[in-house]
Amino acid sequence: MSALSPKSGSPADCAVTEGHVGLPVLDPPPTAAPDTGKTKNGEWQPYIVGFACNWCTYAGADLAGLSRMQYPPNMRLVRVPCSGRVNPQFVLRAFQKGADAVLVAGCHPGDCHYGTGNYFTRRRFLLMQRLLTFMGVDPRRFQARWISGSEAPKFRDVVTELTEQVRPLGPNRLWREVEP
Amino acid sequence: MRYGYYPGCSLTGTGIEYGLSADAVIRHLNMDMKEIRDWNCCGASSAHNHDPLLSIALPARNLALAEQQGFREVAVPCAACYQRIKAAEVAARDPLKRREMEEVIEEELSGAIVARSLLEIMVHDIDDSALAAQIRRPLQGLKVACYYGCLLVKPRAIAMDEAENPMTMDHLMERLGATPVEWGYKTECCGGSLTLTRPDTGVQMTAEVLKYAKLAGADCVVTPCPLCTSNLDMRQGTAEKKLGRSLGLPIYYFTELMGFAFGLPMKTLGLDRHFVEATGLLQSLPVPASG
Amino acid sequence: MKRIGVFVCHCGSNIAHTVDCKQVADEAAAMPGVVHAQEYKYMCSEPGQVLIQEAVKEHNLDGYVVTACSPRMHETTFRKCAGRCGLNPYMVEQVNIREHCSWVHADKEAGTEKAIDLMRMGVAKVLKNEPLKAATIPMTKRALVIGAGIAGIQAALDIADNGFPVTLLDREHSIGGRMAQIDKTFPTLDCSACILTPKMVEVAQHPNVELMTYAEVESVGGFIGSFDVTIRKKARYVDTKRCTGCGACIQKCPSKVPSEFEMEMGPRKSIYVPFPQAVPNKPVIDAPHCRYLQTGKCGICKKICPTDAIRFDDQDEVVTERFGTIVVATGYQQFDISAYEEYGGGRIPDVITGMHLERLLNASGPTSGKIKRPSDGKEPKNIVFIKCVGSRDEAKNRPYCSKTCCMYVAKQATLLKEKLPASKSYIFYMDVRTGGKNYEEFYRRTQVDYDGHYIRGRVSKIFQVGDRLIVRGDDSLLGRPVEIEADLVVLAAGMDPQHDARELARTLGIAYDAHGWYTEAHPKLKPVETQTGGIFLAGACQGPKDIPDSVAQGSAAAVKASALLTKTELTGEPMIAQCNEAMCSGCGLCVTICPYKAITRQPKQERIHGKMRERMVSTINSGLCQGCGACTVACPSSAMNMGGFSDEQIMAEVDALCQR
Amino acid sequence: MKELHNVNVAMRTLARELLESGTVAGVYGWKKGSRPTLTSPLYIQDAAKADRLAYDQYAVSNLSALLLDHRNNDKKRAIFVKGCDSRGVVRLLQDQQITPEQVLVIGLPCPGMVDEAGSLLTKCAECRFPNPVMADQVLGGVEVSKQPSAPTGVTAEAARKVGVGSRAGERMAQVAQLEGKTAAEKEAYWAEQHDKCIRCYACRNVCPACNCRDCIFDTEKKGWVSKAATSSANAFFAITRAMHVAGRCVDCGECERVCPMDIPIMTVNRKLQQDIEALFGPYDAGVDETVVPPLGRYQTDDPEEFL
Repeated sequence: MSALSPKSGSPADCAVTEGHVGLPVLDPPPTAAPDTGKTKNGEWQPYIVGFACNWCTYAGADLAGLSRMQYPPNMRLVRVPCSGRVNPQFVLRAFQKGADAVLVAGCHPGDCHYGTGNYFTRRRFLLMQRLLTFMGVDPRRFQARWISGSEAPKFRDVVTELTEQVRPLGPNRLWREVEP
Repeated sequence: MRYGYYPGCSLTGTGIEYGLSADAVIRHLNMDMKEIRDWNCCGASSAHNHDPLLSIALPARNLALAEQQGFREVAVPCAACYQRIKAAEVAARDPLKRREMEEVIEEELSGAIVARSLLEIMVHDIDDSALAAQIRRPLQGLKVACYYGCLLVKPRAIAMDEAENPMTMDHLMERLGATPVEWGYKTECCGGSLTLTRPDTGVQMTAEVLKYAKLAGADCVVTPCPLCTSNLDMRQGTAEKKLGRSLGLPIYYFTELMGFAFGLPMKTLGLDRHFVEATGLLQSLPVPASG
Repeated sequence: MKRIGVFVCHCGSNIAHTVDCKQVADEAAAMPGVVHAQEYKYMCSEPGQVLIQEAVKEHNLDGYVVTACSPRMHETTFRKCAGRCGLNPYMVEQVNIREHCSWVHADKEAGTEKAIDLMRMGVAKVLKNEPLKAATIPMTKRALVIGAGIAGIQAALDIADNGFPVTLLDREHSIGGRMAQIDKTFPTLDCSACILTPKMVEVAQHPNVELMTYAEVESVGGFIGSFDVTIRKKARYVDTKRCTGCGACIQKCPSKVPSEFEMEMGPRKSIYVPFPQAVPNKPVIDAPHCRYLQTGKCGICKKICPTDAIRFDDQDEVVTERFGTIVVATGYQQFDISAYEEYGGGRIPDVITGMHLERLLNASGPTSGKIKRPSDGKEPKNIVFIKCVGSRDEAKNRPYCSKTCCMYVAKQATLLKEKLPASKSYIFYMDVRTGGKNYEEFYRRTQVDYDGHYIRGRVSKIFQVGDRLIVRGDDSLLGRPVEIEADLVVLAAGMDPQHDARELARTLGIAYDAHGWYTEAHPKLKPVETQTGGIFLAGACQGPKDIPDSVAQGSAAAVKASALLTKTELTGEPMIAQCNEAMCSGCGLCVTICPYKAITRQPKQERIHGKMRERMVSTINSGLCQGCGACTVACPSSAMNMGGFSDEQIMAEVDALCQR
Repeated sequence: MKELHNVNVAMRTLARELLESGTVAGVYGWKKGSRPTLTSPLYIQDAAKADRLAYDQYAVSNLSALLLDHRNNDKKRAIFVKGCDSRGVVRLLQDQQITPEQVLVIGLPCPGMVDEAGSLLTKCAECRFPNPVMADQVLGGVEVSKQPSAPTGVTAEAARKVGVGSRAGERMAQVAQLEGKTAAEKEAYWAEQHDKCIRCYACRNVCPACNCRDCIFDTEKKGWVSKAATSSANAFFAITRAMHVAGRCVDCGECERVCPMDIPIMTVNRKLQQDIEALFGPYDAGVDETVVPPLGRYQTDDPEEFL
């Protein structure tokens, strides 16, 4: 039972607000969706979606390339103008669609190309991280990092660490959409 | 306001005049001030050289006792005691430190109790008109050098006034009718801790303070600190030898001058207990027309 | 469905070496929507671009993806390429299979697999792309320069010389700023007024310059291209059109006030010009000190004025004018030494600041250039300078270096020695910082030729004994205390932002740092720009600066401002926020989060339940929006979206990456 | 309830006067329902119907979200509020969905709401704001207070007796209990809860913080989430709803009360409240409309964990 029960009245008294009380939809029993991560030499590989701001982290990743740094090929970067553009719903979407982990990365607070964007990012994802942990998500599966345009080694290390942190956790099935 | 009074050890010993005059003034002003029962050493001058935890735990026990006895503020006349007790108060604002202190003293601390020097209480809590009403013998024409010493104003976290140019006592003296002189040695070291270990250096520092008070045209020095007074009063003779000139500067506690201005007997205030003769100067002040 | 092309670049062997480009192209060709996929050695080369353009025409493409290097490198190239073959440039996406793939993954199989994923992501995105067009905003061909010190004067002159009208505004009633108060300038020792006054006259007489002195900015609305600036012109009580500046009124005025210009070391009248070479050289009445305005008695100035220019009933006038661009050159104020109680906190008359000494040195100053100390007018013999007063001092919340003090102290010590050969200057310093052309040489001369006695260490205390000042400090090179009996102490007070700098910054909508210095858009590459489009910085309002730096920045800001003024309209950023007004509930969560104040709530007329109703919706100013996307996340109903990085596009990318 | 007799009389009189004088176009209050233990929402536009108004310890519904029906209407509506309801009104004012001119807020003393069996609702035992945080008028001697306070007005004594606010310090108990579980236990717990959801959106409809004109769960165009009540989509809904009201939830507990599937929605809201306070400092949503909600502002020295 919840903290705020018991209820007074029947659910019908919310009809005043025209709530749509419907019958529960009967789902087919969930079947596990195929894992996104592919196996290489029989070993499962984590699949990670990263959101990177155009001005810092994406540039940091470019610099890692220019410097020919090597890191695991497990992350795919989605370019966004600012980490403040990353809607928490994108993160959920990635988990739904099969990502094993999600990274949000942007400029260090104070260095935002748009002045203040990442301050909001910080508040938003500090909170979301705690909420997801509360709901049983392993905190290693959702991380945020500040990586500047000059921090190529840091970008390499973050990708490497994240990959290695997620590997022992195995494929994420929580909230994974069930194949129709 | 009810104050818990923490007399400390000096006020019955080397600083007896401070003890006597403070008692007399507090009683005269009808202030609600009660001695904290079962108080212990504040730890000044030795504890903080040995053990940081001890140095805040000792005074913390006094704060805890004061809280238990229903006080929200502790009035501390001695500058050295003030500094230690204030340091404990500041430390107790940090919950972690507070827990540590509580463990050592086996008493609870709320972290809300405040330590204040008797000087600031006299200046800030007694309003002008109430003070003026008590004055029978204004200190007309008395030029005083207000000497604060270091303990009330350093370090910043515990300071009751500005460290470079404190004014609290100057304001009090003005209200008593005296003229505070402008001088540069208000908070210079009196040589306190060197008087026993390096007497030559210590006396040199005492002498500097007295010299500049004299140069500024002061008739006397007024202090809120028993340690400073000991040095300036007791060692004035040695200082005179060092300087090669006579000074003849009486050293008063601010409470003595308050008591004198209120018309209290000199003996009650301990004015007869000084090393440098202290009654003559006050007696020479013009007597106000009766009425 | 859109017809999409995919162009896979080999980048020589940079990509092809570790990514199987053919496989990427083959996978692309098999994707729904992709009607053409092709590889080429160098897509960014001229032949590569021709190849793309031909494919667009041949296959009637609606958009394309280039899998190549970083979009930070060539996105503009491939967008322009699309523009040349009639495709909207924003129907192009570039995905990065070089920096993010071939260069960082030696394993060709893994690299190819990742490249294919990234290609799919690009295709999924471009399928959701919409053509975008940059909005244009009109440019008002007129500039405002706030602050008429040397930086502002230079900026105004340069803008005017470029042929654009410019208004030069100052809150004082003469232009000139701090430089007018300074006696001589380092390192050349030419007289400050001699080099400044010609500029003051030049700017005042320039046909493109309008002077607006004794005026303050009250509010600023609008945005780049059309700032609506409300200005309060303070009452002068003197009709400037009639006044000839003869000065008869000043002579006869019976009321004396300490002169601010002379650092209160000399008097001025209640009707006054701040200094003899003032521009405009017409007096104003200082109302709080005017006998007539306070008591109704006197009025001598009115009686004596030969042109009847006195107007006791004058009122402040508030005007609103439109400018296309604004240069902020509001300068600095000298640090207030009262914070240093150990140096007397301003209570000791013979402890003065650097600016006081400038006035004492100056031939038109309160002592006619004779060095007389303020307390008793005696000529000082021992002079102590203390540097870094209000600079490099964490305890006073001034951690920064004020940059000019080392040099002005050297200059003042030199000038003192010239004027008083028997005097001796002692200079307490922390470090001597003389970066600048001929600066170090000048400092050496002060030491060697002018007997400047430099002591490395801080002064702990200054106090008065009789008419001498005892200065106690330490000499940290010799490791011992020093005591100097001085006649005069000069505190090299540092620079502070103007006391109301923050207020003006908020009015203008520009950023400032923890101390109140205005923040440039980029510390290296955009030194005179602000985060707010169309507003530029010049001089010490951005941080401590000497005269040459201020002048250089004034010119730099003028170039930036002029570059805008040459345009008749400005092209905005095409990838900006878009509000779906039908969904917007007008809650304003996006308004507070927008760093550019680009979103406002505006009324929208709408037919609801058969009646015309008005409701508030968020409206984006396309001139101000820079496309950060913060608003899109603040909006719970997703009414706020963003061109080029829409919710739909990003979701499609996520889906494409995951659904393999 | 005898303490409220005079309040009921005053409510009806006031409503009648307000409608007759044309001061307001409508009045939101409660009426007695089909059972003695049911007091349900009532909206009247006709002064003659003012006598139907009733208020007692069963008037649990928060009416504030109903004001959204008139958000683009110039006419004024009166609304009766308990302490918790008043925060909903502040929510709507701060979110600029209504203007102060559009609403006349009448504060009522709260005796503490009880269930059919007569025991105090948990949310009332945990209540910190039993008095209206804003009101244009008050009845029954209740005092307006923007601070957490003890019940005031004619029902103060009754409220104290039944224990209104007595467990305010334990509001986070359920959150703490869940936080103590292992990740697997949490996952299982919430999977069970999310699986129950039938996506009726009653929680959203009753919520004064869910005041979007178009809810993203209603617009298909963007395709944020499927309409189907699958585990995945339900979790997306639950978390997204929580993030949208984070820092804005006024703690009225209506979402959970109206949930036909007994999903502990307030536990999620409370978890966010707790973390917001710990991370960004004390904040009570819907109390002071001049303070921007925590996710709409920042401090440069906010906690830093993303280094």
